[in-house]
Amino acid sequence: MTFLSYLISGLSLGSVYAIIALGYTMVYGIAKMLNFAHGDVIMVGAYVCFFAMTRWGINPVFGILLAMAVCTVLGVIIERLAYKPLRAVPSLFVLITAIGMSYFLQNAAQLLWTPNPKVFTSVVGNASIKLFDGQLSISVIAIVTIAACFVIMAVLSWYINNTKMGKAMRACSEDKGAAQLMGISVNLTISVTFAIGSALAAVAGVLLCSAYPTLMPTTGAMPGIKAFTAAVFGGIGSIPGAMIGGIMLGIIEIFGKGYISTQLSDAVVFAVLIIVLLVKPTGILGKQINEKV
Amino acid sequence: MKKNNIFLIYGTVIAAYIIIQLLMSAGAVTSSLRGQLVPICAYIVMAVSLNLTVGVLGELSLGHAGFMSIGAFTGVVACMSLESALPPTLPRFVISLLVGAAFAGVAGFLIGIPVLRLNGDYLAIVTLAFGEIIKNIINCLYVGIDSRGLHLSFLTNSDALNLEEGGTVIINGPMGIAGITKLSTFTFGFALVLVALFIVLNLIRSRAGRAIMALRDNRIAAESIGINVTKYKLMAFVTSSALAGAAGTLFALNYSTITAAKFNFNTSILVLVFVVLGGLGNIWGSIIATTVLVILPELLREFNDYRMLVYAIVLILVMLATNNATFKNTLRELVNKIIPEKLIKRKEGTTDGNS
Amino acid sequence: MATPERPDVKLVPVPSTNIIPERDVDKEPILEARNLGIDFGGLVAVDKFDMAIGRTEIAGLIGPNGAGKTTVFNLFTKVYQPTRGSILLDGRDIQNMTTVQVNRAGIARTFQNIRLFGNLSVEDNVKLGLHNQINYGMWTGILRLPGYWKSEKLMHERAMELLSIFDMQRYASHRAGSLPYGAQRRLEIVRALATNPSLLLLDEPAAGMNPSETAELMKNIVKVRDTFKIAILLIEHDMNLVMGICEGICVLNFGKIIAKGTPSQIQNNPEVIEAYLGKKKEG
Amino acid sequence: MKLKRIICIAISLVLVAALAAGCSANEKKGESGAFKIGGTGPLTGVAAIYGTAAMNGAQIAVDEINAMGGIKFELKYEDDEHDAEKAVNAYNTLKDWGMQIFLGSVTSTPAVATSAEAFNDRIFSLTPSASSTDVTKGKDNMFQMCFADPNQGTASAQYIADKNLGTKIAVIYKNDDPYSKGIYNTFAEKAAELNLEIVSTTTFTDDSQTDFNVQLLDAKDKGADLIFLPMYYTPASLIFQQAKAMGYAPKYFGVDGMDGILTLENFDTSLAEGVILLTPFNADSNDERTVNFVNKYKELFDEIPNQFAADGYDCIYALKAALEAAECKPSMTASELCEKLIGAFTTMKFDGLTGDSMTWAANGEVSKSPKGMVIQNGAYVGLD
Repeated sequence: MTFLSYLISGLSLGSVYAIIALGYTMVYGIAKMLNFAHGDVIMVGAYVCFFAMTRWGINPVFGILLAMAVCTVLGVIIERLAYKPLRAVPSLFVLITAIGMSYFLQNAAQLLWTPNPKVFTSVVGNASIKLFDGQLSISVIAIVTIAACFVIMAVLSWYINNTKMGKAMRACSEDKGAAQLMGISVNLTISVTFAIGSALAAVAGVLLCSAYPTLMPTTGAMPGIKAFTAAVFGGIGSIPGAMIGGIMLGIIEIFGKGYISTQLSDAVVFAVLIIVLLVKPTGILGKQINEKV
Repeated sequence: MKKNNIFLIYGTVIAAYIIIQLLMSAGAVTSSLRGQLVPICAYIVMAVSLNLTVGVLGELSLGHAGFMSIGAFTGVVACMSLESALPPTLPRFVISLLVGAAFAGVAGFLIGIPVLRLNGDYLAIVTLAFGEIIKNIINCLYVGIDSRGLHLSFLTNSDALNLEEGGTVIINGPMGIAGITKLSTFTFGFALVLVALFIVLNLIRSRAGRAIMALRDNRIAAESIGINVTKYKLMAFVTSSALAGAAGTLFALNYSTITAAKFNFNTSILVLVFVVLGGLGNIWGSIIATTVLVILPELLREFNDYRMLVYAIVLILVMLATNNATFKNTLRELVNKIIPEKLIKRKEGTTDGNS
Repeated sequence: MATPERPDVKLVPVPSTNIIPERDVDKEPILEARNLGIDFGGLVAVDKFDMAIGRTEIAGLIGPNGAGKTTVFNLFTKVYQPTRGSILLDGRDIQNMTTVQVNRAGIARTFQNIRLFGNLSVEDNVKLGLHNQINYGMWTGILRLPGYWKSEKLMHERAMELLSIFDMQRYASHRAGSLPYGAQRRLEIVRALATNPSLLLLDEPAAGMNPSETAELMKNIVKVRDTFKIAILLIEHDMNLVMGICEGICVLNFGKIIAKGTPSQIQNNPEVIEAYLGKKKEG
Repeated sequence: MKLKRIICIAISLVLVAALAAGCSANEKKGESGAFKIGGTGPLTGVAAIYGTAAMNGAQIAVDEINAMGGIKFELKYEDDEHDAEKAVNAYNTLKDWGMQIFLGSVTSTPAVATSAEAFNDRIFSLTPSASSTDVTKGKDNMFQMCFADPNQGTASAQYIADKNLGTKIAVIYKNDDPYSKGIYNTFAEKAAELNLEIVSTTTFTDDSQTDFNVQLLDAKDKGADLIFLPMYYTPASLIFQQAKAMGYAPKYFGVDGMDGILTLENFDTSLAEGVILLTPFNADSNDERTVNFVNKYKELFDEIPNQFAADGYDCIYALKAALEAAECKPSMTASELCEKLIGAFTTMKFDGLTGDSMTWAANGEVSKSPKGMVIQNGAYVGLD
């Protein structure tokens, strides 16, 4: 029973990581950059939804939609202002700009919304389902998160494989120059990628804060790093990989706490990550790219 | 890197040291700046050593603070255990630095063997992971000393050390080390910077350094001419971690307390920002960027709450300004308008630091 | 185009089915490949590859695009591990060697898509070739011990000497990546030579060169062979170069050898003509 | 690369200019007739809430005192980002400003670093809330307004034993936080002494403070009926929520860091129903001074003050009392003030928001009685 409880906690935590990782991996796949500000876009999304729900009394569904809209615009603006001018230089330089953007968002949020934590009202309430005479309880938000994660992954995979824009994205991810020559607007494609990634970030923010309801300007930072780890774990650039990586990471974290030591759980998570990467150097689902000699 | 640039680096660093010493003896240096001299030196060593991994070897490391941490804790333990046996500060300081560097170097070696088999972002994430593991382990580590010697305990608390009466706890888990006697001075820090520069610059301009740079430029070609990839990757990585360890000791011995939490991912990123902003492989750039970026947040105290916001904006703008062609041209025109061409040319002669 | 003077060479068989120039026959071939083959997944990239190269032979490996020529080079230098067969370098099996060890054992190569150390100077590129020839330790370098000064001086002299073969001393302090294309190809050859090989593999050395540069290159390849007394195997599409300086030629198509022989034998081989020009229509 | 060089030069020039500007500001004394008080605390970053609260509380006290006439204060707070290195920088900046009395640092790790500096510089310090014993250890001019960690641990264990609050106790503490770990250590010691049974001890860190299911399950499986939570209220709020979701309802016992949980914006206070905590400050108290302070704080900062704010407020009043008792003048140097204040603090009694008749021992620790509070219907109710 304890095992099942752990598993469910792990799944629930993991699916939050997975949704964040989806945004990371998508942007990485197309723009080939680690968008370190992604975690902070999540935080902005959660704040927007929080204010919509508690201060303005908007229905949670519209709250999420509003958060997605705001984050989409924010994501596109960030890309245009900070990342696009650096598209020609090595990705390490963009990484530093992304870090600067992350600092910016955190500090702007602190000035706008004060550093005091706020308690997020879960968008689906705090109910839970009790099984086995109440020995096992699964919170509704965990189920919603896991379901959302699967739906998002499925929709994203479909979108990328079947729509015109999805094909353009795959083309850009392979070779931007060639894509441009084929008449694909690289700028538009990358903007759309950032828009989708940021909209996902808003959803992730709402779900993260529904499951773990503390909202602060630094709320997105740690889940952001964990999700980045998850994305690499699964094979960065791969959408199913991000999902598997996120869920695995959540489960390992909870099992590490439960069966090894709560003091060493972070070390356990990262040790497993290292071992996996040593066995599969490009992550669980990452493509092995051999350099042609 | 041209020969006269090397002398310029040494020359400027020494000149900066002399000027600051003169100003200090004249009482013209604020406490604020005086307090930052040692951390600046420590961060310069960090940046120069990270540049060896990121700029010269060409592998992104996101866990450099982990080595700083190992150096800081082992160095301070050495320093505190030797306190009674070796009262004079200079030899004790030097031994502590060496201990810090040695432990960090060994850790670099052990971590480097698996890590350096990976490539690109995967290597970066594994260095990040090791940095976090080091932090987590030190948080659970208890070290004490009594007349019987050093005692070590893991995952418990300081009582488990079973110290004799009069023994002292040195590393107390998450509380880290408190009550450190400050040994680091600006002069020690400056000397360490010179040593680090000496090691890194001479390494780069020698047979081994060429091999390391060859790996960065083209690993396959390097193998084809018989260069042992693992050996030289490890050499760069271990040298880099050992120097980071020494920087950690210098840093820790400047404060009365250190905790493992200080050397987290953010510190690794901070040093990486110094390196990237200063220019990959450009040692001179690392020195300048570190100095500017360490002092900058202190200068921005005038902005109060907006301080870190302004810092973030400056960071983004500098990245754009130095790397985007359109941005560069606009800025150049602006600069040309403000400063007469002649002046720029003259100044260039004195600050040519790019390789 | 001027073809350099070349004495007629008679190719003679060595044990197994290979042929090498008569003057080298009393010595063991520098390299002998026996029944070599490699598969990528299910694809047979190279199969039943037999070849011997004489100690001082200039040999050619030709064939249409995608025939597997570069793959053969990658097998010789152990970038790929062969699926079948064996490679004997100077009589020693290189089965368990790595790329690095193969180079130390005596094979140096250039690359089809130039692989220089672009951010380093031309001189440093050559010094890197000398890496295993002139040796001193890391700390000797850092501490600038006498060994450093002595070795570096020696390296500099050797590097300049090698550069002078292709008349490139004036480029010594240039960034390798900033050289013109032809000069980059020549620098790659110099760098390979610096590793003191007994067999030099050149992958399309004349690609991108104009006729006068190619003629110069031909002279220099022969000069290198004569000066260093080494064997050279080259992949090349420029038939003037191949027919002009190669003694033995091996033709590869779809990963298999379809002909071996002297230039004149190859020129008249119907299978080779077919491989290059396509099958003649029947009837 | 030309441009980079120009930027380098430009920045270097700015730095030199700033350095020169700094020189002219150096070594100013309180010529305006006010005592210059400086303090450092996290005003940005994760711990910003504590730093801003202490700063705001202190500022209210300073404004009140300045309005009264008599002693005048000038207060300057610098950001230390909850980091020892930045705290020392902030401290040095305050020294350049001409600080005569130091309010210490708000959080423990930075306070250990700045108190060592203040000890060497002979600047008197009184920290509002840095509770680690390392802050005061071996420093005669370092005083605390809050309980030291060990006192909280022992007091909590004693309280639980005296009131017979639980038989099987679980502890969840934050392993990378000196405050949390410090209280846990002494709690465990005292609990063993009092024969309290600790059945489950689990931890979390900064990196893993979202999911507490494992810790709660462990406590539940081992049948704990009371969970001791030596931590700040932000993670505690998550613990309450997750325990409720899994249908686990033990008693909770918190320490002073738990104070503030009721002021969390949008917090469902029913989750904290029945939580017992030892805290020196109660924002709902009917005490006239407290009401006055809380109202002012709400008016100025639009928030209900927490214990940090009250500590900051008390610090300023305690300093006022001590300065008056020792007949200090703003024209005195920092080290003169230091000696006089040490004398005054070890002999005086002080009534503040966070306790009545507080006294200070020579080692800098405060003696005041923690109040046992229980949360009922979304408000604190005194237990005694």
